[in-house]
Amino acid sequence: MKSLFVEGNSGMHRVSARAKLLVLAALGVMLFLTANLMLLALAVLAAAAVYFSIGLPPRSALARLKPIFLTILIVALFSLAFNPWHVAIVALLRLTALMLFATAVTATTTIAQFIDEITLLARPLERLGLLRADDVGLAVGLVVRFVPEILDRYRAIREAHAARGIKVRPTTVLVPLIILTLRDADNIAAAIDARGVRRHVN
Amino acid sequence: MSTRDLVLSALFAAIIVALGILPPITLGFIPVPITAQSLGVMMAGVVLGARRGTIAVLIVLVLVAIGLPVLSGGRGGLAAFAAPTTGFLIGWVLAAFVTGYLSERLVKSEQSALVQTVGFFLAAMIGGIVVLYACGIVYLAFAAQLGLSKAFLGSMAFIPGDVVKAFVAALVGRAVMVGYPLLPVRS
Amino acid sequence: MDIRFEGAGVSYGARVALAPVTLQLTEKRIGIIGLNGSGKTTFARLINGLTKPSVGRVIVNGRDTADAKAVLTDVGFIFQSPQNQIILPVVRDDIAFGLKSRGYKPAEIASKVEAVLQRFSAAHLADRRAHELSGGELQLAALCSVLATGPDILILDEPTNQLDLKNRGLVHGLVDGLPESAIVISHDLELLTGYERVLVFHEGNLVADAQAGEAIRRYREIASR
Amino acid sequence: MDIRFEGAGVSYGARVALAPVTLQLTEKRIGIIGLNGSGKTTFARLINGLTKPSVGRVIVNGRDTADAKAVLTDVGFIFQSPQNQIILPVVRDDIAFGLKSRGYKPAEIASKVEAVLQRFSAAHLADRRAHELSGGELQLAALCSVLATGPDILILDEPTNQLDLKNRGLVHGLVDGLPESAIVISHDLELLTGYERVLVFHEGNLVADAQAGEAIRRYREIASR
Ligand SMILES: Nc1ncnc2c1ncn2[C@@H]1O[C@H](COP(=O)(O)OP(=O)(O)OP(=O)(O)O)[C@@H](O)[C@H]1O
Ligand SMILES: Nc1ncnc2c1ncn2[C@@H]1O[C@H](COP(=O)(O)OP(=O)(O)OP(=O)(O)O)[C@@H](O)[C@H]1O
Ligand SMILES: O=C(O)CCCC[C@@H]1SC[C@@H]2NC(=O)N[C@@H]21
Ligand SMILES: [Mg+2]
Ligand SMILES: [Mg+2]
Repeated sequence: MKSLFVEGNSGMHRVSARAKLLVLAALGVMLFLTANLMLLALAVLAAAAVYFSIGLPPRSALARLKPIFLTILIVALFSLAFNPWHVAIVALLRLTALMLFATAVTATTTIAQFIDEITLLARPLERLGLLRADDVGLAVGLVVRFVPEILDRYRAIREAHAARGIKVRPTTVLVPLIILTLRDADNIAAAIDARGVRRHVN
Repeated sequence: MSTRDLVLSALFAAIIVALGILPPITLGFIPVPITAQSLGVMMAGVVLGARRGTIAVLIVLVLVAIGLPVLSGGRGGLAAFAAPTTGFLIGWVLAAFVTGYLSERLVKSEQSALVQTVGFFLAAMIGGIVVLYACGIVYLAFAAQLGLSKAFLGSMAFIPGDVVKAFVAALVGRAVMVGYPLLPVRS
Repeated sequence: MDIRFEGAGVSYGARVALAPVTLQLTEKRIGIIGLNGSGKTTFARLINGLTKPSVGRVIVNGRDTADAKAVLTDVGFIFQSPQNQIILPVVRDDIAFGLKSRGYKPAEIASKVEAVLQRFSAAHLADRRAHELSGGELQLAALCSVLATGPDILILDEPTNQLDLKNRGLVHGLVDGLPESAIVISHDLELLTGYERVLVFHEGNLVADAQAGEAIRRYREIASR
Repeated sequence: MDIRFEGAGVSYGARVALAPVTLQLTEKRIGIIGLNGSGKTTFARLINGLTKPSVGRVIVNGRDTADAKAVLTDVGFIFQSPQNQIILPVVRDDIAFGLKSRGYKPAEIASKVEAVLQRFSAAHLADRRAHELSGGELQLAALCSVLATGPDILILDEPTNQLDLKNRGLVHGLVDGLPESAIVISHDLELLTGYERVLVFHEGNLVADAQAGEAIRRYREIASR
C-alpha cells in the first residue's frame, strides 16, 4: 500500500505536522462561519496556491484532486438545480478550499508524523484508561501488514471454488475469509505478547 | 483492551480495506459511491460486536486520515473528510457500534437459525442504514447546502444496495457464529 | 487417466515459472518433488486448468484444459493449505456443498456424503467445525469433500505438511489405498517410496523423470548444492 | 538457563491439555516431540508465561512465570506459523519493534538491528516486505526479530515446517550454531539427533525424558500404535 505522501522540501513540507493540522481544523470551522463569496473565493485561491507549491508535477497534482472534486461539483450542480444559485456556489467554494488544503497536508506529512500526532491526541484517552496511545501505531502497522495476506487468501478461496466447480457467491467467499482471518488473530496476538511489546496489559 | 481484541479489530479493519479493492460504482447523479466497504462496516458490528467493531472502523478512519489510499477506488487522505460524503464516513463509526450493540442484544446462541439471521439483519438495517443515513444525510444537507429533503431523496438511491448488504451481513454473521463463535455475550 | 503436456509452459511477465514441458502421464501414482519455488504447484495447476499455459497445451482425458470447466469434473485438487479449501464452516455441509452445485438431489447428496464419510472412516468429523480440526483431520475432511464428487484423477499438493508421524502414516495409507489415479507433490520423500514415476523440478525445469529411487537421489543432490 | 516445573499443569474446562509435570531443565539443547495435540505447544507456552498453569508453578531463571512480564525478556519464542509472527510490514521495522518497547534509544535500536542482521547474514531481507518472503526467509526474519532483544532462552515451535530439504538444512545449521539455550519442538526428528535431552509427550502426559535416540524410539512406538 503506497501512501499519498510526496517526497519534497517545499514550505509545506517544512512546517510541522501539528501546525498544518491545526490550521486545517481552524479552516474547517472558519469557512463555515462566512457566506461571503469574495472571501470564500479568496480562500480557494490561497489553498490552490499552497497546493500547487508542494512540488507535485501539475498533471498528477490535478489527477489527485479529481475524485473528490468531482463529487463536490456534482453535489453543487444538484444543489443548483433546487436551490438559489449563490447557496450552491458557497458550498462549492467552501468544500473546494478545504479539500485543496487537506490534500496539501496529506501530501506533505509522512505517516510517521501523522502517527506521532494521533498518538499525542490519544494520550488523554489513555489516562482515562480507554486505550493505549502506542496501540495506534501498532494497529496501523498490522493493517498494512495483513491486507496483502487477506487478498491472497481471497484469491485462494476463489480458486478453491473454481477447483471444486462451485459458483462464487459473496457469502461463500466472505465466511471462510472471515473465519480464517479471525483465527490468525489469535496467533498474531500471541506473537505480540510473546515479544513483550504491550507489556503493561494482560 | 487485550492484545487479542486489538488484533481482531485491526484484522477486521484490514478486511474492510480489502473490500475497497472492489471498484466503487458511482451513480451519475449522486456524489456518494456505492461501495462494498459499508458491507464491511455492517459485518464488523455483526461479527465482532459493538466495542471491537467500532474500533475496527476507527482504525480504518485513522488510515484514511494519515494518507493511505484505503477507500474504494484508491482514495484517501484528509480530503476525504472535506467531501460532501464525509457524514457517511464518520457515520460508519456509529453504524458499527449500533449494529454491534443490537447484535449482542438480539442474537443468542440458543435461538434457531432463522431467528438469529433475522436478528442480525435487523441489527444491520438499523445500524448500517437508519443510523448511518441519518449521519450522512444531515451532513450532506449542511455541508453541501442541499437541504434535508433533497439530501434525503438523493440518498435513497443507495437503499436497494444497502438492504442487500444488510442481508449478506446477516447470513455471514450467522455462519461465522456457527463456525467460529466470537460475539461477546452480554450478561 | 491420460494427461498430455504438449510444450506447455508458464511465465509471469519475464519470469519463467515453468519452462515448456512435453510428456504423457498415465501411471496410477505419480510423484513430484523439488525445492521451494521450483515449479511443482505450477505444474499441477496446469492439469486442472486453474493455471492456463502461456505456451503449448495440456490435454486431460482428451480434453484441452483451456476449457477448464470440462476438466474440473475429472480432476480433484487438494491444495497446499487445506484450510483455504474448506468453504463452509461445518464439515458435513462442506462435503454436501460441492455436490449441490453439481445438481444432485437432496437424497442423493445425503447418501453420497455418508458414503464418503464411511469410506474414509471420517464419520466422527461430520459435525465438527472445520477451524477446530487438527492438521491431520483437516486433510481428511478436504479429501472427503473432493472425492465425494467422484473425480477420476486426484492431485495432492504436499498432503503431509505439518502432520505428526501418526497422521502422516494415516495419509500415506489413505493415498496408497485410493482406487483413483493420484499425482502427489511432496517434500516428504517417504510418501513416494515405491512410486514408479517421480518428476523432479528445479528452477522451473523438469530435470528428472524416473523411478522413485533414482529421482530422490537426484533431488538430494540438488538440495545439497 | 534454569527452568523448573513444579507440578505445573494446564486444563481447559474439563479437558486436560497437560497433566502436572515436575522437572528441571538446564541443558543447552532440549527437544520436544509427540503427536498432534499431545501438549507440546502448551508445555512450551508455560515457559514464557503465555499460558498460565492451572495448577503448580513454573520458575524460569528464578522468576515465577505468573509474573509474565519479567519472564518475557528472558525467553524468546518462535511460533508454529511464522507468517503470523512478523507483525510489521517491513522486516527491519519488525526487528526494531520489540526493541522500541524495551525503551532503547533510536541509535541503539539501529545498531542492534544491524548487528542481528549481520549475525544471521540476513541483511538482504531488511527492506523486504514480510508478505513477500518465502517460508525459509520468514523463519530467518522471525529469528532475527526475536533474538534482537537478547533473550537467554529460545523456544522454537516446529521451525522446519513446510520447508524443503535445502531450507531445512539451513535452519538446522542456524539452530545448531546458536549460543543461546534452545528448546526445540519438532516433528522433524533429524533436527534433534544428538540432543542430550528430549521430552516425549502423549495425550497430555510426559511419557519419556531421555537422550535423543531413546526418546525417538519411544515416539515411533507411540505413533505406530
Ligand atoms: N501468480 C504468480 N505470479 C508471479 N510469480 C508466480 C506466481 N505463481 C508462482 N510464481 C512463481 O513461480 C515459481 C514457481 O512457483 P510454484 O508455486 O510452482 O513453486 P513450488 O515448487 O510449488 O514451491 P513450494 O515448494 O514452495 O510450494 C516461483 O518462483 C513463484 O514465485
Ligand atoms: N485454548 C485452548 N482451549 C481449549 N483447548 C485447547 C486450547 N489450546 C490447546 N488446547 C488443546 O490442548 C491439547 C494440547 O494442545 P497443544 O497445542 O499443546 O498440542 P501440540 O502437541 O502442540 O500439537 P501440534 O503438534 O498439533 O502442534 C489439544 O487437545 C488442544 O486441542
Ligand atoms: O468516500 C467513501 O468511500 C465513503 C462514502 C460512504 C458511502 C456510503 S456508505 C452508505 C451508502 N451506501 C453506499 O453504498 N454508499 C454510501
Ligand atoms: Mg507449491
Ligand atoms: Mg503445537
